[in-house]
Amino acid sequence: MLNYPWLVLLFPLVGVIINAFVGRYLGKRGAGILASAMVGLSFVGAVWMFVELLGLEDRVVTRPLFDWISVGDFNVQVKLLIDPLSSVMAVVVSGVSFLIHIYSIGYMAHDERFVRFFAYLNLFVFAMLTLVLAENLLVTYVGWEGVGLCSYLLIGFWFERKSAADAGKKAFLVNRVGDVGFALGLMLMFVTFGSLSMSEVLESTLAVRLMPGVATAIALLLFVGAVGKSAQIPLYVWLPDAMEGPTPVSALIHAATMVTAGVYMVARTHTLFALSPSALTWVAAIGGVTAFFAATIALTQHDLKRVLAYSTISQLGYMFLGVGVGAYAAGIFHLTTHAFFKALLFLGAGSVMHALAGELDIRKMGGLRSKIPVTFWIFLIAALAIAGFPGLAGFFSKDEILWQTFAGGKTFLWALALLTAGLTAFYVFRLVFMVFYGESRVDKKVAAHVHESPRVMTVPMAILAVFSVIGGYIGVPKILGGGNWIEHYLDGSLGWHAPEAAIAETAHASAGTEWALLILSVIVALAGIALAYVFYVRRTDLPSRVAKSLGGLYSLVYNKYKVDELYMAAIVKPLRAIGKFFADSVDGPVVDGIAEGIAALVALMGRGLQALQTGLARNYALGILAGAVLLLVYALVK
Amino acid sequence: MTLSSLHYFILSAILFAIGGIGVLVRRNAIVIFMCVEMMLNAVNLSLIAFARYLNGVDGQLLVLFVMAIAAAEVVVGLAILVALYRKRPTTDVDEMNLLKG
Amino acid sequence: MNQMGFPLLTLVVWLPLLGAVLAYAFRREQVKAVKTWALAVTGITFVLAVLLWVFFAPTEAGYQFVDRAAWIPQFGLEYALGVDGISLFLVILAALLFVVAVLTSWRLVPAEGLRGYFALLLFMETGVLGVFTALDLVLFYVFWEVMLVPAFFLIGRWGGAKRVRAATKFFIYTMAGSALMLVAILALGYAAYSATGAWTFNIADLAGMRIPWYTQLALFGAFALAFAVKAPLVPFHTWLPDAYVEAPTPVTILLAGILGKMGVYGFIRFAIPLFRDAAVFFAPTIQILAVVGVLYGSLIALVQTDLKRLVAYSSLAHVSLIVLGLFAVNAQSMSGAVFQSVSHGIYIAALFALLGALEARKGTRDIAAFGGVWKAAPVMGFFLLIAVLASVGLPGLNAFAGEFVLLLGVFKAQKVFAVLGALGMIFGAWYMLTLFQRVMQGAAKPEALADLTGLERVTVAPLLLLALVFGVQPNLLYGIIVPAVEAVVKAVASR
Amino acid sequence: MLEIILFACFALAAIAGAVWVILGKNASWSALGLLVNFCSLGALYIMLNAPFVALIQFIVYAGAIVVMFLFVVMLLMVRRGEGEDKKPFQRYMGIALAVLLAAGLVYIGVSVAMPHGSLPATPQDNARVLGLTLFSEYLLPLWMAGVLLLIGMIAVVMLAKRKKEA
Amino acid sequence: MAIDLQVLAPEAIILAVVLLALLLNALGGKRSTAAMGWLALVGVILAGAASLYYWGDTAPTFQGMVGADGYGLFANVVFLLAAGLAILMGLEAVRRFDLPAEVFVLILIATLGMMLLGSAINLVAVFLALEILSISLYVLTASERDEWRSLEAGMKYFILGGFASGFLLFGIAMIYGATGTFSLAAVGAQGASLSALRDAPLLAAGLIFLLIGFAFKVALVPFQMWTPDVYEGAPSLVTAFMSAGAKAAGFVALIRILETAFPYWRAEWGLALAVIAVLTMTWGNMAALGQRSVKRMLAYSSIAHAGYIVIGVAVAGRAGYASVLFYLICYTLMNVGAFAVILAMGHKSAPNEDIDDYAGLIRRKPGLALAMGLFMLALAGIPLTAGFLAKLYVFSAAVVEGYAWLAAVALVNAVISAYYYLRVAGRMFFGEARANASPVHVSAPLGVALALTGLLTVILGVYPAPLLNLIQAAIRPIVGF
Repeated sequence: MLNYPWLVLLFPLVGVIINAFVGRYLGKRGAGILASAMVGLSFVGAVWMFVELLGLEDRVVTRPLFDWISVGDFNVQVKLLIDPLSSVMAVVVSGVSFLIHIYSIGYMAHDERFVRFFAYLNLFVFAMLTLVLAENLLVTYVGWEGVGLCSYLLIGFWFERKSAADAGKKAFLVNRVGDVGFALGLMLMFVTFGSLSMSEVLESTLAVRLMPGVATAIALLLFVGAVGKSAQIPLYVWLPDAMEGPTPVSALIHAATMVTAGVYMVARTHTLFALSPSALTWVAAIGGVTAFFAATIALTQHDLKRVLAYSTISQLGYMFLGVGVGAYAAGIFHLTTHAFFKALLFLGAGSVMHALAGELDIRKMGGLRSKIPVTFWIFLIAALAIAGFPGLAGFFSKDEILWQTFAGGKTFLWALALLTAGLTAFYVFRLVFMVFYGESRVDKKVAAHVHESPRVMTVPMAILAVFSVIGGYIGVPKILGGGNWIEHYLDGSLGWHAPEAAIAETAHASAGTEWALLILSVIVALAGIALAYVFYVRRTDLPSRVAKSLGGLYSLVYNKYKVDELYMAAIVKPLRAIGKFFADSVDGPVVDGIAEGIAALVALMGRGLQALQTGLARNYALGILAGAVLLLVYALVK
Repeated sequence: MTLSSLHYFILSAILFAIGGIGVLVRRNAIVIFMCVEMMLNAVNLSLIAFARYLNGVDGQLLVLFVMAIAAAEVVVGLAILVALYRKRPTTDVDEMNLLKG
Repeated sequence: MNQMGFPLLTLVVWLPLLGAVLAYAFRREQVKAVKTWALAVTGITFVLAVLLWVFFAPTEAGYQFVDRAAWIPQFGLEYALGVDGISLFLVILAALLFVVAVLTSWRLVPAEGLRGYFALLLFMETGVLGVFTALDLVLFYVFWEVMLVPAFFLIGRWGGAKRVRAATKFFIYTMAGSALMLVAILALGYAAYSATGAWTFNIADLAGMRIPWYTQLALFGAFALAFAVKAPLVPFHTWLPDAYVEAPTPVTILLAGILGKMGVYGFIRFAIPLFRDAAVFFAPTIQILAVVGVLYGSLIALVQTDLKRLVAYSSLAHVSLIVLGLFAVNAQSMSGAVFQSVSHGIYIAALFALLGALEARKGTRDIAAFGGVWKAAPVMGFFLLIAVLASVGLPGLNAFAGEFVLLLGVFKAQKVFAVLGALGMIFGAWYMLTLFQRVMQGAAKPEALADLTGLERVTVAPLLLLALVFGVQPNLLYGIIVPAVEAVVKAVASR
Repeated sequence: MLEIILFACFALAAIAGAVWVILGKNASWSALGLLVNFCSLGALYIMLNAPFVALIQFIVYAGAIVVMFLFVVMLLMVRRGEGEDKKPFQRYMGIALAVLLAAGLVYIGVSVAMPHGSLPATPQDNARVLGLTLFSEYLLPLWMAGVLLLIGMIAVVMLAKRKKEA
Repeated sequence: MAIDLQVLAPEAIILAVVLLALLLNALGGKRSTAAMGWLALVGVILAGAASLYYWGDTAPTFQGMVGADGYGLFANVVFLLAAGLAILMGLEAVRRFDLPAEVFVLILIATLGMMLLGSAINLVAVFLALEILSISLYVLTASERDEWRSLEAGMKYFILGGFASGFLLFGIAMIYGATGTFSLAAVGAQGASLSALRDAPLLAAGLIFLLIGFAFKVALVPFQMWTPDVYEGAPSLVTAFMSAGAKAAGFVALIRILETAFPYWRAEWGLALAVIAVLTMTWGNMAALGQRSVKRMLAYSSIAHAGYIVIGVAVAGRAGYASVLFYLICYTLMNVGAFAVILAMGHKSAPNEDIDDYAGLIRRKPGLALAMGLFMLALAGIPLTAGFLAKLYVFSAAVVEGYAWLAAVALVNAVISAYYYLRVAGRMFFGEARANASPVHVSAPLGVALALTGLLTVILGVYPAPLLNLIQAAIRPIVGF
């Protein structure tokens, strides 16, 4: 399989083509199965590659496909790179995608644009795998924008709803801002290194001593791209709105895969980031602050999927925190586990919505534990995983990041991340309790039809649940007796240039400290869960009282810090106003006015000349006489 | 002081200018014709004077031709005037201003 | 004689004119036959143009398929045609877009005056193809100017409500722009005459000439003005929205797709290589205009309420970007610019064809009148989506392969311009997606619009396919464009 | 000296006649001024040794042309004066420019050496010399003058004849 | 002195035809009109043939008055072309507009004047030829004798023409006074050592006054003001003839006089004419912008074209003069063609000259509309028409002789002119015809004239090389070999 890695890309592409052109003849079932099968084949291929790679000594394999762009010294080859990092990503992406495809067969069963949905999903998988497997960063960029496109299409899938169409456009545009940063980073990279090939850049970064400013500039420009795609401050605003899309999309694209592309990209180019400590600090800081910031918003929201969206932003912040402190493997580890449990949370939410005819407001839920038990259990597992309940996937990965942050000396960020861990446990269990416990606040009409989801939905969820539980064991830290397998495996990709500082700190920190921190984070997580229990099961009057006592602060957080409004007022409206001004007051009156004015002036002069043409012969004779005098003067002076 | 062509030339220029003024200020077409004739005559004077003081005869010959031309011209002019007068009884050239602008 | 031993290029250029004349061999009532005839002529021309590509020797520098003959020896005027890597694809694009224009005209044009319509269209094709192939400056000017005539009549007769005004403005504005160019051409010919004692306007002979500094500035200015109006560059663009909006859709396709490229082509073929010092001297000025054009056009496009006007301003922004690339004068920026000229021609044609279809169905260009069209017309929505995506520079479609390389080249030379130009990519996405949203998405209006007819699909689909093919395999074009561009770059560098 | 006095007299008469023409209240008055002007010039021609031309001047100009003017004046019965000139600008500008023109010509005249050859002309031969030159060197112009008169004839026939239908 | 009548063969043919036609008119009365027209046409063709036949390397002169050199003979062809086209158009139009049969005779006489003017090498002959031309044009202008505007135009033309002739004659007198001769060559020889104008003020003043006379004839600012009124008032047939022919004769003679008698002041009159050129084309074009009457618009346009042509005179030199000759031919074709359309549109007492009368002409008379469109484009100087190459030639001459700025001004002017030419084209092709539009009849001779001018306009615009060879040969007698 390593010899034919393009097959992994080909399968979903075939799915796209078939579904786009002849999908409507296949029928819903056929189209769904075809799409899922294609992704399944892709998954098989990815796993196969992964296994093959394990058996190799040198775990970096490149396979050129074709020359893409050659202009002078600018040459871009479409080449696939299979190394530990990309192979893990490929497996995760195709695997989660496969499950969600299957889930979607059930979830989207009643949608009129069923076939189109699967075509989009396949296209997404194709683009995402391109992003992951690309050797050349420009090809990565192709996948990068490709997933953005699919995100746009899928968010706006129900385009009849203005909010959905708006959200899709917003996602694309905000991502575009990041993408332009990415593109400029690539340009600077090319100007600096003369290539956009990963391996060549890697060699250059290892060999060349750069002006630190240049490395920082490249790294930060690339990071702008990552911030856009991975919804970090200040470009996170599109992700909550992206929940307008169908829930499987939220699960796949806006939780498990696409949004993690930023983290992947930073990890991919880590040698470059490693050249610039200040850039790394920025990454870590933005990650940490975003994690906390988004978590606070998640505390207050009533929309089930939006809470999860802010949670995603928050968790992505963790990942950036991880890569920002040089713990690239930890970042990727968390990325992997997060893919499982966050996807699962979304699918669970989808299942809830499925049961409640699309209801999303958690204030109109409650007491569903008994009505949809499978969903409840699955959701609970995912919640525990994200909350960092010991032994579950999230516990290991999150803790690794916390530890590395602390070890890297970023104590403030560590504290913030720890606090966020508590908040995470709180808001996630706030969901669990408000949705599944207590009195039913469901609409009467809806309540009558509450039902468990079909098997086509629950089975993929169950599988994901399993991974949410066991996914963490690929990275069990040494102190818990594990070998931290994933870190070692990823060393093949990420071990090139680990920052000296981080390694040094890690070496010095004692095992005792690590244990202490471990226990502390468990306590924080459990405290969060307990507090949520108190607030939403025991003393259900507490939340509103707390909210009231916090007053303005609460409403600020509840209104998402009014960032959307700020952007609207500071960027969108002024730009539109400038456009309006240009269109109404500059282009017509001034620019065209000058052109038309010249024409009018000429016409006016013509009318003046016409006025001289009085029709009187003697006037004309006067003209002749005047001309004669002038010419005579000319003769006398010349 | 003896006369030379200069004196005649000056007289000629003055008469030419007076004829010109006539064309510019008079409105009676017939008078304008007369003024045009005066201008030609003024030039004739110059020509004859030059011929005399250059001791040539070409100038005089040209004057003869000018006279022929003047005759033909006046005939044509008066014919047009008469034709116009038939359409509208006026000789005021300022009233002939239908064409303008 | 050329490598074919056969005047293929001459045939390509003049065949449409012949077709125009012969269109009158049909009777007035033979509507269908006239249409078919026009399609056949443009189609054959296109095939012949593609043959140029087939027989083009990519490794050889300089002009190929050169046809030369004395024309007016008294003035040193030559009939000289030829193509190189820069013009080859513009020729093919032009030939293609005329086929598209004929197909777009199929239903649009009333039977009355049909022969005249297609005759003018074919006449225009000869003019356009001549512009891209003429190697003699005066011949170039002849094609350049004469092309205005059919455009004027096509817009004025078959355009929208304010068509006569728009047609006149277009004609006068463009002619005003190129008036001084003729003087410059003559001055250039005279300079060659003074230097060598023989009149010539052949660019190959003129290109190597040393021209005094101030003369260069003046001549470059005259040429640049002509091209800046045609392209157009801010602030010479105000004829553009009127003309694009008022022209009948097929003509809008041609105006936006290929006529604007004539300005771009003029810069790279004439203004830059002939007056290298002046080009370098003026480059920052023109680049600033271009950057202003990118941002200004984008911002205005953002608030337009008229379908065609929006795309017209977007075209301003896109073409400004191309000019920005030209004047960074390096292999990437210029190759990217040429590539992008072709690719812009492709997707803008598709865009206008689709907008034309929308306008024809609804009878208005007001964006607010549309909404939710995608629901009833999935194919149209899908096509428009691809065209929009190509326009916003989505990788994998052609514009990206042009824009990225172009911006990369600009970035190499002047980072600030590249950054500002890249802002255009954000704005571009903004207004194009807004357009798409307001037309295709949202709640459907009560009366459902019919989906694209088979003919319309056949018209637009090849363009979109090309957008994809050139996006995935841009080297098809770059392989031929780059050597030609590098020759220009080298010439400028060695000035 | 006598020559000068005679010149002065006729010159003044010519100017007076010219001014009379342009000041004349109506066309018939002007015609009389024109007659004075023409005759004075004729006299000057004699002084300039051009008796034949002078003769023609008296016969053709003073005779035929002035009479023709008078004839047309009578024919059209134009009695009316012109009334006030509504265009003072035209008048003053015209006079000023004409004066300037004359002044310029005079300036030119005095600033160059004008022909002043003093060879005795031969008035006795005048007509003979003219005739000889006319029919040799100036044969073509003579023919052309004939054509001119032909035009005059055609013009009168064409313009003056009433249309049959009318 | 031997009399070499051969020299005057073309002129003699014309004169003979004139007399024959008059005889015919006297004998045949009203019915003879058409016969006179055909006779005149035959005369024109014969005279043209004679001109070409006698074109050789020798340049005999007639008594030192006219010279039958290649230049004059070539010019004859231009005048005869204008006359022939006018007569062709007139064959039917005289009836439609109820013009007197004498029109044909007068056109022939005017042509005779032009031919003599173009060949004249003596100022006496120049003056007489000019007067023959002028006076016959006065009469022709007034020839629609039951139309007030025709008579008014004739009257204005007459008064101003007489006024301008006075200047011309005074100029001749001063030249005579300064040099003692009327012979152009002798004047040139006498002044050969002069440099500045003020070195010989009398001669200079003579030159200036002479220029005024010609500037009036070819309508240069500020001596052009008669043009719009006269062109509009005159019967279209006559306007076509005089706008092309008289202009051509004036320029042809002007070049010969300037180049033979005043070559030493080339820079001086060149500059004056250059300034006049700028004023003339600008005035003509700007004033034409606001016209509603197509005919009057063309009158202004003819002023503008005089401005372009005079560039060729101003810049002088081989290229300059050759360009003038080429321009004159092209202008004759396209302008006469345009007037032919105007003629076709009009009727007695319904001239239909307003631009709105042309609205929708493409639907009523497609052929006529196409022809008019072609002429408009040609006049605007659009490539592939004679108008473009004519301009190109003049402007390239300007560039060659160091007058690039003049070419630039002229091209800006050409842009202005495009506006009003296009307006006509636009109205014809885009406008809606009036409901009560009067019918348009294109008679066979008029059609032939249209086809001829149209075809030649295109042919000269595409492949003028043979004609250019002729022209370059034709100017050799003027500028030397």
